[in-house]
Amino acid sequence: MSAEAHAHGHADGHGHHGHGHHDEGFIKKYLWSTDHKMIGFQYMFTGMAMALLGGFTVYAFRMQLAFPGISVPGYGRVTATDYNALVTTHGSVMIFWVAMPVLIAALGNYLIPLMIGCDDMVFPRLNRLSYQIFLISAIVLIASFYVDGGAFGGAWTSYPPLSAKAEFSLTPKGSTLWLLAVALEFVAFLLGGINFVTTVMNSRAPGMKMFDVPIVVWMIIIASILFMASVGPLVAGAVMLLFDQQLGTGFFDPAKGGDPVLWQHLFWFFGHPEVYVVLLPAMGIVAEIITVFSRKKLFAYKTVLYTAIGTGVLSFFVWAHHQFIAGIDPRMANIFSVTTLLISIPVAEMCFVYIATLYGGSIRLTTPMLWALAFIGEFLLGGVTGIFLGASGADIYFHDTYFVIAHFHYTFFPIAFIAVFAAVTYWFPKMFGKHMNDTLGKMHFWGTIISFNFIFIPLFVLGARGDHRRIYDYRHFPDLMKPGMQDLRILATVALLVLLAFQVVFLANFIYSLFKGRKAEANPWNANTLEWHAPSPPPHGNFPEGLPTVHRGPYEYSHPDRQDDFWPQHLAGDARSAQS
Amino acid sequence: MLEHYLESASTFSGDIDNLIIMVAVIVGFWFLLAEFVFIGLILKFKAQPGVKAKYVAGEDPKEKRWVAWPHYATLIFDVMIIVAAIRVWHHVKQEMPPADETVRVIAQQWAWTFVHPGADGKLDTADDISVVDELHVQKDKTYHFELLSRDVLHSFSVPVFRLKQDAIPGRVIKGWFKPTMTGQFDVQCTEICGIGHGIMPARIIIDTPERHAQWVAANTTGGAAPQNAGGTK
Amino acid sequence: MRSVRAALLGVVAGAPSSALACAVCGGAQNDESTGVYLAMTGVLSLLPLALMGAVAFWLYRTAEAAERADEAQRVESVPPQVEH
Amino acid sequence: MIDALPHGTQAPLGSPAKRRPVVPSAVLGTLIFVVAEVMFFVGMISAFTISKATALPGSWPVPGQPMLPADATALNTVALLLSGAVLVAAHVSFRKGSPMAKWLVLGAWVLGALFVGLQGREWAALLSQGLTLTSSRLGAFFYLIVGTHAVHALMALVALGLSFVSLLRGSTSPGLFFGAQTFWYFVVLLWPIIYARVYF
Repeated sequence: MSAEAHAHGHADGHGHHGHGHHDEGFIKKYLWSTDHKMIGFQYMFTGMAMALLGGFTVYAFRMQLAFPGISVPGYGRVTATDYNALVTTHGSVMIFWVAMPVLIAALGNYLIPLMIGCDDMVFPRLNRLSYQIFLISAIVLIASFYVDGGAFGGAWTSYPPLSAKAEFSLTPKGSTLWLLAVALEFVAFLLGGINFVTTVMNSRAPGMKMFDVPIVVWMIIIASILFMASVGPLVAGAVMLLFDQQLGTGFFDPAKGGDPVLWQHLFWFFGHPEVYVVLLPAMGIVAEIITVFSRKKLFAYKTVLYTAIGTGVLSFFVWAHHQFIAGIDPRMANIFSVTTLLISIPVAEMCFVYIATLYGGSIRLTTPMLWALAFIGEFLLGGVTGIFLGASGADIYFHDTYFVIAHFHYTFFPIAFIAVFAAVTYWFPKMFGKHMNDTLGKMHFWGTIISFNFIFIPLFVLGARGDHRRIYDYRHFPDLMKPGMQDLRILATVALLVLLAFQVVFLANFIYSLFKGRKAEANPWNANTLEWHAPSPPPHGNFPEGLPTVHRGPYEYSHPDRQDDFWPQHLAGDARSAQS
Repeated sequence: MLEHYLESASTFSGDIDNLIIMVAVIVGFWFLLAEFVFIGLILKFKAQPGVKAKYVAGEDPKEKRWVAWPHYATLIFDVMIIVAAIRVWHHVKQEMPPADETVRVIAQQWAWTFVHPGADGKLDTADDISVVDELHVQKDKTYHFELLSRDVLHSFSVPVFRLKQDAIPGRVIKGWFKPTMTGQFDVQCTEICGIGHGIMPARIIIDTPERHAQWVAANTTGGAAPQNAGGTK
Repeated sequence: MRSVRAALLGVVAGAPSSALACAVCGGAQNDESTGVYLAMTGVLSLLPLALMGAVAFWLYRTAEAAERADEAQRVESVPPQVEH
Repeated sequence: MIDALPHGTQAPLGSPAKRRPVVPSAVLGTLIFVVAEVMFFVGMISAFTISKATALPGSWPVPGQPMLPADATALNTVALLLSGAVLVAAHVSFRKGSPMAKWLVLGAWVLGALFVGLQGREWAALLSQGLTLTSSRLGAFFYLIVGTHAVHALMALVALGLSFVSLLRGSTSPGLFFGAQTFWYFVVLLWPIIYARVYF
């Protein structure tokens, strides 16, 4: 590997700085690696660390909402300034530094080369650079907490003029660092995305045709393409906003002839496809898991693929629904209301296909399967509540209330956590060569799912009763302190505490299984896709017996002509005829 | 459903509530049906020793109809919701019935200033009544509002009217409402506007025509400079 | 789909020409701005699809051509046999 | 650009031959990057278009600000387009294995450098006439859009220069050359659009 040799030479060149040989090995292996699996782990662990930050911020501000004015254990009193910074950080961290890196970067990096049967990404050094930029972006974000004025508190949407002028936001440095962090993060994923698409195009195992690629790989590719096609205008907007903040230009400043709506125009052009950028990989993970654990061929593979592409295409036409009441031409709302409701069709169809896949199966309720099924069950509620917001007339009332919050948490929580837990529990044996503890896994599952619903169902009710977003103390609003409303806020917060407590079970299980887990064989789930052909964990280069050749599609479970109920993609045999 | 929790105090709030209920019924039915089928399939097809799963590719039109029919149903119900939603939207946001009176709503960090036209019913005259954080209107009269912002984005939201509109600095945004009941209710700012976003509550006071006239008379003494009738606190 | 298209056309064309609660067209702004926002919305939405579509189509064509060339080569050089 | 030599060109020992890439990875990677870049520029240009159209009557063109020298810039435009054409010729002769290729690349590089130089002179003149980043919206958008294009042109010139050096050394791996070409065509073809939208 030229890249390896290069990295090694580089490390040797710096050897005289006093690091021992052992240290170099460690750095080369874990920190300066170009191996796609290691970069995937780096993304995953960074994402998990950032999830702790996101979890801590939500703990602090939910405590303030339920018990206004108390000194939150571990944080202290939450002032109005703190509250804004906390919700902003929670939103941006959970989307940009948890969902994106874990779902796309970590799983994409780890799975794509293994699932398409090659030894590494096409541009391994670009891949390493991508992670390094991502790490810097996370550090910049965290640094913004410690500068004068504190972290940015203008919400993750960062609407100017609030975000553009220090005299409005009162966080002169925090806003710039936040913007810089987001921009860097986009660059990182841009590099990653280029790598994913090129790799899948050029490095697939011999014999792997378009419809032999596992759905999760397709989904990550479509998501990467969506991301790359939509991020440009936002980066342009970010540069303009940065100029406004630091150089005194007036792109978004009405006093200088600028237009604040312009930012929303650029932001939501990216902001909405972003939802599908994280949704599609989650959908892909679920497809892999439900087929394995119901021992069924995926119902209508091509339909899933086409609905994913259709979702991607439509996602470029729905974004202005975030601006219904934001001062755009009201006639535009009509068009976007139509497109928004239309996008429910491919997404609903994907859910129908997954439900249909269960029909006639032999369903094993293992921990990953429970997570995957929970994803479908919970995501359905997130999806249908979106209809209320897409219907322009109803959105007049629901816009910027807790109903919106509850709605998108019913989509994002399944995406960023339920699907990720499904993926981690499913691929853990492959990643680390050990089995996770099943009892702890099931305990974690039930604790998380039940408390999750107890957080957000109350928020639907609160939103319908008029609670608006980003308010640190509802005692200022007499109509929002009617009997029962504070009880619902307390219920949601208590459920959140339970949910956070159950994550300790997961972390304990993860660490325990990493060291003490039962050893896993190469293919513990009897799955078909190529990554299970590699040893667990796969060595550098992935397939020591040589790169596999693909003979059939990825979902040939319970084939009538076969004794076994699975038929791995790499096994030779006359299967092409059986496939069609 | 909603008026049980939150008063319905404008001519269009009932329309919005009905739309929400219609969506809730349609969506709720399909949601429950999907969950029912989903959980039913999981329970019915739990793994049993010696029973092999069926081999269904799902590419055959006969099999595909199991997803195609729900798909058509989704489309039909989507169209129904779209038509209803756009009718309401058109009524609330696109058409403006002729105004009996116009008020000016000025948002700034972090307070509302409401400019009432006073006894002559016209803005920008000497008897305008400017009040911080209190909007005085009367029942059964059509109001237009002119929404302005002095600094950042704000959003003028009156939950009992089911009304919400962002304020944008540099622009004058117009809208309307017609109160149908008397009382005092919250006015919220629903767009994050900085540190004081959470302490930007105002009240809307809807009076009978007689009491409103009294309030106007009481506040136009002198009739020269606009005066401040005090905030909520 | 036809009803949807009709509804779409209806809401765009049938809307009153002066939407009074319009933030973009109201105030001191001139009338062009609404059209420009709409046009730029269209450009932003359609362009990435066109670009990605073009790249995907080109790749698809190239891949197909390469596959055909491979196939032709295999037929020429190797007698028919079972792989592995 | 960073991985001049795609990783996939060397198969590990004992594995079957890798499938031949349909399109060289460097080209495909650059192409995807270019699509993202096009959207980046379109974001700025659409912002400029909206900003121009929503200007108050009488405030555009901005009073007291110099007009952009559209006529003089036509020369720059011609230099850049010519450079693109020369690079196409270089590609053709590279495919034929002709030694002319590297000199054509150099020619394209010189024409590109000429474009950047002329742009620099124009900026200096405009700055001295009082058009700055903060003087007006026109200035802000002009320096933002044209400046971003100039940064891309410089990046592309570096890549093109590197591929000239590697051609001069007789390198057989065309990855860098193809990637640099893709990026340079992007810079060249984007310019007329910017020229038409911003200068007029």
